[in-house]
Formats: sequence, structure tokens, C-alpha cells
Amino acid sequence: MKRTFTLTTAIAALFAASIANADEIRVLNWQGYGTDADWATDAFTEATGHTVVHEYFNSEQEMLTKLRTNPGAYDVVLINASFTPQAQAEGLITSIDTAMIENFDDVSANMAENDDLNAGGALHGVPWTWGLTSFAINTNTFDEAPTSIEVFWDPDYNGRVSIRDDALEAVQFAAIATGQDINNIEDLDAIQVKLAELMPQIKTYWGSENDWNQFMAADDLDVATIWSGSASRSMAAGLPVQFVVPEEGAIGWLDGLSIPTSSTKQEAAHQFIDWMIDPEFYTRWAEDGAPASANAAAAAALPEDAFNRQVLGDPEVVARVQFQRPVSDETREAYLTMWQALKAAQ
Amino acid sequence: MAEVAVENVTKRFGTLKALDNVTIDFPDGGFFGLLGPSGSGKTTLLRTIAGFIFTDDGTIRIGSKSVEQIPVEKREIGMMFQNYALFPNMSVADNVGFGLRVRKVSLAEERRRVGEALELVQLGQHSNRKPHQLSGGQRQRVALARAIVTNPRVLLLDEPLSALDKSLRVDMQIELKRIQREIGITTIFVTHDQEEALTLSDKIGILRAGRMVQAGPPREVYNNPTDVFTASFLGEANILEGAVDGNSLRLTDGDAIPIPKGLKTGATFAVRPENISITTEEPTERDTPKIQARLKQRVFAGAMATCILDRNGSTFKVISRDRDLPQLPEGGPVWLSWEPEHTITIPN
Amino acid sequence: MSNMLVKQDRLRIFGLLSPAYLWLTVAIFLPLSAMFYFSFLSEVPFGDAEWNFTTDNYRAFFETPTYAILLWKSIKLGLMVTLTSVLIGFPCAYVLAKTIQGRSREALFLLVILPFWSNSLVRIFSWAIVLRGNGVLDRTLNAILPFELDINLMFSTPAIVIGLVHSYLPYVILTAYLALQAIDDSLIDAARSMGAGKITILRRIILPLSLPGLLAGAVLIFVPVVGSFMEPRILGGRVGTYYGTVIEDQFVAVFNWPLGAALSFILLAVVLVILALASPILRKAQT
Amino acid sequence: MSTLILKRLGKIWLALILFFLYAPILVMAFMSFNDSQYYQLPFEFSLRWYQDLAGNSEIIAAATRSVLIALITTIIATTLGTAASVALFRFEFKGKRILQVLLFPPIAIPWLITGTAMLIFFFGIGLGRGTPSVIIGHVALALPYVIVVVTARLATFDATLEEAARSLGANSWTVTRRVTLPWITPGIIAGALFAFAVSFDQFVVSYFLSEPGDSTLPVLIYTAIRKGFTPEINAISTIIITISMAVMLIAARFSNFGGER
Repeated sequence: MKRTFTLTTAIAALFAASIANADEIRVLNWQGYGTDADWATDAFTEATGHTVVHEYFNSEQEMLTKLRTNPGAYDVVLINASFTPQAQAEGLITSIDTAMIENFDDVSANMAENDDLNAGGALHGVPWTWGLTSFAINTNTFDEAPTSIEVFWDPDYNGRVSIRDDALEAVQFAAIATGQDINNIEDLDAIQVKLAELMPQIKTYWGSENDWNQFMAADDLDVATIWSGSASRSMAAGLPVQFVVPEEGAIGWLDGLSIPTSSTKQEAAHQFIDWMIDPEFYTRWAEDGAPASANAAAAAALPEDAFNRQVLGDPEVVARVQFQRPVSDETREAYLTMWQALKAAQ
Repeated sequence: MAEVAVENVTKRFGTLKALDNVTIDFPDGGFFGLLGPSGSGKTTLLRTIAGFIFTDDGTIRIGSKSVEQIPVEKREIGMMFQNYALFPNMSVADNVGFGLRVRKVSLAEERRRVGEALELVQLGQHSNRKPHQLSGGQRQRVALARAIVTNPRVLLLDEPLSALDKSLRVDMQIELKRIQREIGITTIFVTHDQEEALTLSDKIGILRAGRMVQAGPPREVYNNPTDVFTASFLGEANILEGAVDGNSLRLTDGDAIPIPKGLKTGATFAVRPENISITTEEPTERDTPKIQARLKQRVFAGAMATCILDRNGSTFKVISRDRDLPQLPEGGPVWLSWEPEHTITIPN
Repeated sequence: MSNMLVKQDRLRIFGLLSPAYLWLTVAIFLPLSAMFYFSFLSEVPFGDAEWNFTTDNYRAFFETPTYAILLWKSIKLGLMVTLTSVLIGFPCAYVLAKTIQGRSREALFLLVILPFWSNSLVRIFSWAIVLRGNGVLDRTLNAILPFELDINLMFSTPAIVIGLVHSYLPYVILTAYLALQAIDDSLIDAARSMGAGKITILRRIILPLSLPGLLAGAVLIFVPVVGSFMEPRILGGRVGTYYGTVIEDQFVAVFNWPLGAALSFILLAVVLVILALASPILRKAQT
Repeated sequence: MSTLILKRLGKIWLALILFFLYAPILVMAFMSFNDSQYYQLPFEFSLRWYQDLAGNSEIIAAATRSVLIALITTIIATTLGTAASVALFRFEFKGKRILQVLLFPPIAIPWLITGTAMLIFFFGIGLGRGTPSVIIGHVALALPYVIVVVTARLATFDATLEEAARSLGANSWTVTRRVTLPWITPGIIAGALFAFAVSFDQFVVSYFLSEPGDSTLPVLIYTAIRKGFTPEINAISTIIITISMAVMLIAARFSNFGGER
């Protein structure tokens, strides 16, 4: 009797599942980066029946490792465009069926056609958000925002400066300061010299947004590099900071949402990505502090005074941005060796 | 209670023969001392009987049972350790009761027997103390009570009194003997103190370099040592060497002393210091062994006195009641003589 | 003690040791062997990555001076932290073992370990709050002291040492405590009765007898501190780059596990050599 | 200096060290009642982090999971580690030195590397991720600590005590249980506390080996760094420390494991 009952419920459950097509999808992303907001996943579950489970990574390398070692474990993954070609080349992610994503038509054309996201000749990552790596200043110290990146080397701010402990970012930051193309650095020696000069100015490196906020809150720093999305969040939280895009330019990055080749829930994954680029999702997210959306319709839906409209919506600013391209392992290691030597000399 | 027999036991540690074909038996109810210098194998032998060490060769019997393959915990022995090895975390009563509890004796029975054992060692009132609250002598009594409370077939004592000071040691020797007599247990103990061995034992065994050199009642071994080592290890001995010439021994310097009849081949002779008398005149008896020597030193020690003498470069020692000694000139020539039966023959 | 290896003993040794070592083998030794293997590869053999055997990763250590400089810096840090912990922890253990009596001792014993049960990162951040300029320490001292002080220990080597000593101090207190507690008080009394002064007793009796515990504690501190990277980074700021940092970078920042593994095994080798060199000296000190 | 003064100085020193050990814990607790999300001073009393915590089922689930895993790890690691220590202490055999030296790699090699190695290996042998894998990893990392600590205690043990017990008829098991274990109990307790600490604070292994959605408290904290963790973490840590302290002090009240002689 009991066995019959169990069997019946199991069949019923299966049946129900196939009708409603309710899947549990697993998303691999940075923690607290939009996809895992409770209101967002709740709304998605309500609309589609699919539930969402998150797993987090702390670096792109780790994300790739997780994809490599856990086939079938993930359905949606956030990949920075500069890593998309590598993931595509390793066969980790599959091409996107844009027909299944209603909101795709609103994505800005220049982003939808991004070379890196279209690695291998087909779209492998749906443009989701973009932003800048530039710097922010402590408004308690500055009456007027500096216009030049040279403020990092200004003796007035000795011991009040911070950059992120990341070889690539440090090198590209110095590339901008030395007027070079961040994706094609020709004079690495100049960068080494520039960074060596910067080192004594530095109070500490920062490793995460959390560090950064605490240092700023404790008044440890005057000038520090930061991501635009993080800056907007910090400002929203009331920290005395202001984001600056200097005349020398800034590093730009683009994040895309991809679907692992090994995912068994491709349809639900497409649905989730669709929801992620929906203007309704984005405007709600922007209230908490979000990077810029790749969806033109979503960006347009923001209020006039929103950070992402004011700063990133300025065409003059956008013109100064150099977008990050993929970096080969060799280059990455050369940068790391140089960065470690600089740090070790301290 | 049981007889213990050790037969042809050999034990090697690496290349070292710690026990080399050792044979000795310990009759039921006796008190036996194992004696020897350090490294002689006496402790190894005791631990082999206990079962901490397994033999390479030979048999050990306790009672009629051969025990070489039986581990220590099944051998029904009682053992007392040099440092007593009292369990620091248990009270006196728990220490003594340990063996009973292991044997699953009922609690009431355990209490009764622990009480009896503690009475026997006169520690009845200390049963709730912890070992660190006891004096050295008390710890020793607890260790003894613990070793005998299980009615073992044999009691093994490893240097039982060495941790005690001199006066306490003498008291404990008497005490140990009393308790052993009272319960009649076969007891084997290891000591490096020859006096202790002679006092306590019904039989002693002397070991040297892993071999059982001699075994027998103390008096017999003392009076008839089978070799120079035994003679000088057990008590003191003045050694005489020379060549046998008819019924006398011609010493290397030409003097001759009478020796027991019938001895043809070469031998070594020994005389105990306490058996020698010193006179200034030459003793007149014909067959009294006598030699001349020169007095080097006279040491007064209460009732007794020790004289150190020199005879052509070899040292002699004489122990005598002080008042029996005549006035002797230091450095002067004297005569040493003894009864013929006190000449100990040591066969070569 | 019987040092015979009869069959029963063999079985017993096997029975007692095999669960622990089997566990370690499956969960640590085999995985680390795989890592060791990786350390001789040019690439991590994932997917269709092309790789070949090479000793380049080990050679990199000798060709790039950064690594040796940082390893030396890490060893110095390890020694400094170990020494500081031993110096402040030993008296503490002594008081706990010999002065405090009864139940309060057990309570204190537990209180020493309890901070370990909090998250290390939370602890480090708490230290940051304490040590930084205008932080808890600065404010407290300025509230108590009549004169103005400007204390900002944050982002300095002392901050790293404070954080690490805090993290590892319980090891040495507890191992030293366990050894000290086992010393029979009568030994100390006996020495005193023979006219030995406090220093002599400490040097000739207490230190030698508690050395095994002290050493165990020192090793448990020194070994992980040499490879640490979290505390130095957060508390040391600009000066917080150590050997552990470069290893971590190889795993996290660039996907160069072979080099990271090679650097780790060099660290392990150096640590073992240091322990091996130190052991005869320490053993001599013990007798 | 008189003994009395020395004793008093000793106690003061102990108090100072305890203060040092608890300073960051106190700050942690203090900040859980501070209103500022970025741990800003001056202090403003608020219970908002505790309120937030009450509604944060993720943190509570992770904390519970961490405690459970730590408990299981402690039990396994302490049992296996003590057994191994007893064998290493009691017997002389070939390869003993090697077995002892083998305890160092898990301590010396940064956990990051060991964790990565475990991840690859567990996948290689098909064990995969999940709580069992996490526990296997935690136990392995805790074992060397238990063995080192228990062995340090055993080194003070008088081996003739075991012989005495055997001569009284006790078999191996009884000797171990009645004589050896009581002596090394303080070492075992310390080892167990370390094992708990290792597991409870273990991030790398849990991070690599736990199933998505089944994360432990340290994993939650470390991954939260990127976005910034709120004093909710302080609140849960304060609660855990307070509970453990209460449990421990009660345990200390009713047992004798400090090794009273």
C-alpha cells in the first residue's frame, strides 16, 4: 500500500515537473552582483516556476576552474568579455540562441556585436553590464575633483593612496597614466618606472569592495582606484566619495552572461538571462547601486539623476574609455612577475 | 603460589645477548634475589619472567605451565616497579583495586580485599589519598599492596628498595620479608645491593654479561664462589694466586701456604676479610695459612675496623672487631692468618 | 619497554595507525602528489591544453630573485612570530599549570582556546579596527592618557606580527601547558631543597622537561606562518607582501598552478630542512 | 623577588594575555551593536544587525551547518588522531620517523594549495563535491594538529604505568582506557578543541568542496568580502562565541580534564 502511494506521488511529481517545466538552475557569479538579489530570483521563480541557486567565485580564473572541473553543475555563468574567447575556445560555453531572449533586441548594437562576446563567430555571452575601472576621491579631502590621473603621484597625498592588488589592473592603470594603449602596451619599462614611483605613495592595496569601503569609511585613503559599479554603491550607502574619470582615460569592461555547454537546462537558462537584461530588473537593481546596463532600453529607463546616466551616459566620458581585450597567459604572467617584484621591493 | 623455572633462556637485542642460556629455578614459596652489576641481564631476566619480554629460546614455567607465549597480563604475576608506577589519577584504594577490577571482582569483594591488603602493609587509613600525597615509603607500600592483592602466583620486584634512604630501607627489608612469609608467595627480586640480596633471599642468582654465573643459597654462594667474579662481587675477597706444590700453594713471591688436600691442578684462592686475623708475632700453629704484610691504613668504623695492607704490591683487606686488634704500627710488618677451612678454593 | 615486534604488536600498530594515515593519504597525500606532479608540467592538463614535462617552475624560483627575497622575508616573519609567541606564551602556560589551582584552571584553559573558534577573517578585521589611526586603540589610549598620542599601527610589520601572534598564541600556550602540567611538583621542591635558585630551576628542570611541548607549539606556529598570506595582506598593506602572497597569486590571479605548486613544494622543503637542522640542536638542549 | 610577588605577577600576566586574546573578540562583539555598516566609529548602539540576522536564513543555515561539520570532524579527527598518537608513542618500528614527518605537509603547505589539490583529486576519483567530501577534507586537515598535540602530552607519560597495569592483568584495551587515556585526557581535549577550530574556520576546502547552496559560514564570509559583509557576520559570530563559552564553562564546572593530579 505504502509503496503504491510513493510510486504514485513520484510519477505525479515527474508529471507535474514536465508540465510546468520547473527546473532548478544554478548560476555562477560574483556574490552580490545582481543575479542573486532575493527580489530578483523571487520574481523569476514566480514568473517561470524555475528556482535559482547561486554559487560564487572570487576571480575569473577560479570561475574557469569551476567550469572545467564541474561539468553539468552550472546553467548560467557570468564571464567578463575579456575571458569569453578563452572559455569559448576551451568549449566551456555554448552559443546563445538570441531568439529565445526577447529583450535581446534592445541591447546596444555595439555591445551585441562585441568581438570578444562573439568569439568563434557566434554570440557566446549576452552583454549584460559594463563599467569603468577608474578612481574615486575622498570628498572630505578634495574640494574640487582632480581631472588628472597624476593625482596618484601627487606628494600631497603621500600614504593616502590605494590601488587594487591585481597585476593586470595595476599595469593597465599605469598604461593609462603613461598614455599607452592598455591592450597593446609597447613600453613596459615606462610602466615599471611609473609604478615604482607610485609604490611609496600607497598606503595599502585593496582586494575587495569590502576592503575599499572600510578604508574609505575609516578615512584611511584620499584617492583609490575603483570600479564604477562599486563607486555607485558606496555613494548610495553614504560614503564621502566621488567617482572620477580623468582626462587620460579609464579602463572599460563588459560582463556577459553565458551558458555552459554542459548545462542540461538550456531553456531555463535562456529565460533567466532574458530576465537579467529586462529593464524592469535593471531599474530596480540600479536603486541599490549597479553598473551600467548593456540594454539601451534599460539604461534609458533610469531616472535623469542616476549615476549611470550622469557619469557613464556622458559621450565625452565614453570616448575616453579603453575597453579591455583578452590577455594571453604569457602577458598576464609577465605582468604578475613585474607586479610581484614591485611589491616585494617594499 | 607456584614454582618458577627458567630453562636455557636466551634473549638477544640486536647482536647483544642480554640473556645467554640462563637456567635457574625458584622453588615454591621462596624469596629469591637476582644480583649482578648493571647490564648483567638481571632486569631482563625479571622482565622475561614477567612477560614484558619474550624469549628467543628456552622455556619459562610458572607452576607446571610453560608461559613463554603468554603475555604479561595473562601470567598472573604481581610486579612492583622501581619507581612504583602508581597511577597518578587514582586514589590509593583505586590503585590497589585496579587488578581486582580488571578481573571483574565484585565491588564488595574488591573493597574487602583492598582493605586487607592495605592493612597488611599498614596503610589502612590512607586509602583515599592520591599517590602524590604520600611519602616515599608509603608509596612503596601501596605498590606492594597493589602487586599482591590479586593473589598472583609469583611476585616480582624490580629494585624494590633502591629509591628509599638507608634507614627506611632496612625497615622495609624486614617488612617485606614479614609480608612475604605471611602470604607465602614465591618472590623474585632484582637488586644491585649484595647486602640486601644476602639478607632477604633464600636463594640468590648472580648474573654477569647475560649468563647465570652461580645460583644457590646465599651462604653457599658466599662461601663457595665458583669464580673470582662471584667471590669479589658478593662480599669482598682477598685473592691469592700461585702454583700448587703438593699440599701447599706456592705464591708468586715464594711463600707457601697449606691448602686443602687432594687439589692437584691450578686454582685461585680467596679469603674473606672478616676471616683474617692480624698479629704482630708469627702464629705458631703448623697448618695455619699465614702470610706477611705491611699495614698501610687502619679505618675505624665504630665496632668494626678495616685494615688495608700491602703485600709485595698487592692489597689485602681485613675486617675485624676493633677491640680484637692489637696496637699496630702504621707501616710496620704484621702477620695475617686464618683457619684452613676459610681458604676458599675457586676452580679455574 | 618491550621493543619486540611480535605479530600481535604489528597488528596493533597497524590497527591504530592505519585509520588516520589512510585518511591522510586519501585526502592529503594523494592530492598533494597530484599537485607535485603538476609542478613538473608546463600547463595544467585540463581539456585540450598542451603540456610537457619541465623543471622550469622550479628553475623560476632561482631565476626570479623576488621569490627568494620573499621566502627569506617570510622565514624571518615566522621566526619573529614564533619567538614572540613562545616568549609571551610560556609564562602564561606556566602560571596556568603551576599557579592556578582547581576548577578555575580548566575554565581558563578553555578560555585560551575559545578565540580560535571565531572566524579568522572576522578576527583580522577586528584587529584592523583596533589598530588603525583613530581606531579603538588610539581612542582608548587617548581617552586614558593625559597627553595626545597618535597611534596608527595599521599597515605595518608590527600589525602583521600582532595579528599572527594573536592567531597562533594558543598553540604554544596549550602545548607548553600540557607539558608543564605533567612535571611533578616534587621535582621542583627537590631542586629547591638542594638550594637551586628560581633561574636554575627554570633552566635546568622546567625548560628541559617542558621542551617537547614547547617545541610542538613552536612548530605548529612557525610552519603555517611561513606560508601565511591573509593576515599580512590585510594588516600589512603595502609591506604585507610575503611568500604566501606569490603562491596565492599563481592560483588565483593567473591560472598557473604548476608554478604555484612548485613554489609551495619549495616552501615545504625549506621548512622541513629548517626543522631538520634545528632538531639536533634542540635535542641537545633537552638533555 | 618573593614567590608571592612572582605568583601575583604571573597572574597579572595571564590576565593581560587573556585580554590580548579577547580584544578582537570584544571588538567584534562591540561592532555587532554598532549602527555603521562600515564599522565606523564613534559607536552608535543599534540592534539592527541582530534583527537583520534573524531574518537571514542563509547565514543561520550556514552557521548551523558549520557547527555540525565541525562537530563531526572533531569526533572523527580526535578519535583517529589519538589512536595514531598512542601507536607512535608506544611502539618502535621502521618508518616511524617518516610517519611523523608526513604530518608536516598538511600544516606547511598553504590550505589554498591543499584545497585545490583535493578538489582535483576528489573529482579524479569520482568522489565529487558535497558534505561528505567537505568532512573528509576537514578531518584530514585537523588530524595532524590532533596528533601533534596528543603526542606532546604523551611524551610526558611514564611508560612503566602501562607495564604496571599489564602486570596487574589488564589487557591492552583496559590499559589504554584506564591508565593511558586518563593521563592524556588534557591533550585529547586540547586536540579536539583545535580540530573544532580548524574545521570551523576552514574556508578553502569548504569553498571548493561544498555543494552550491550548502555553504558554510566561513565560505559565506569570504565570498561576502567582495561585496562587503555587514556586521550581521559579527552578530552571528558573537552569538556562536557566547554559546560556546557558556557550554565550555559549564563543561569545565562539571568535569576534570585540566589534568588535576
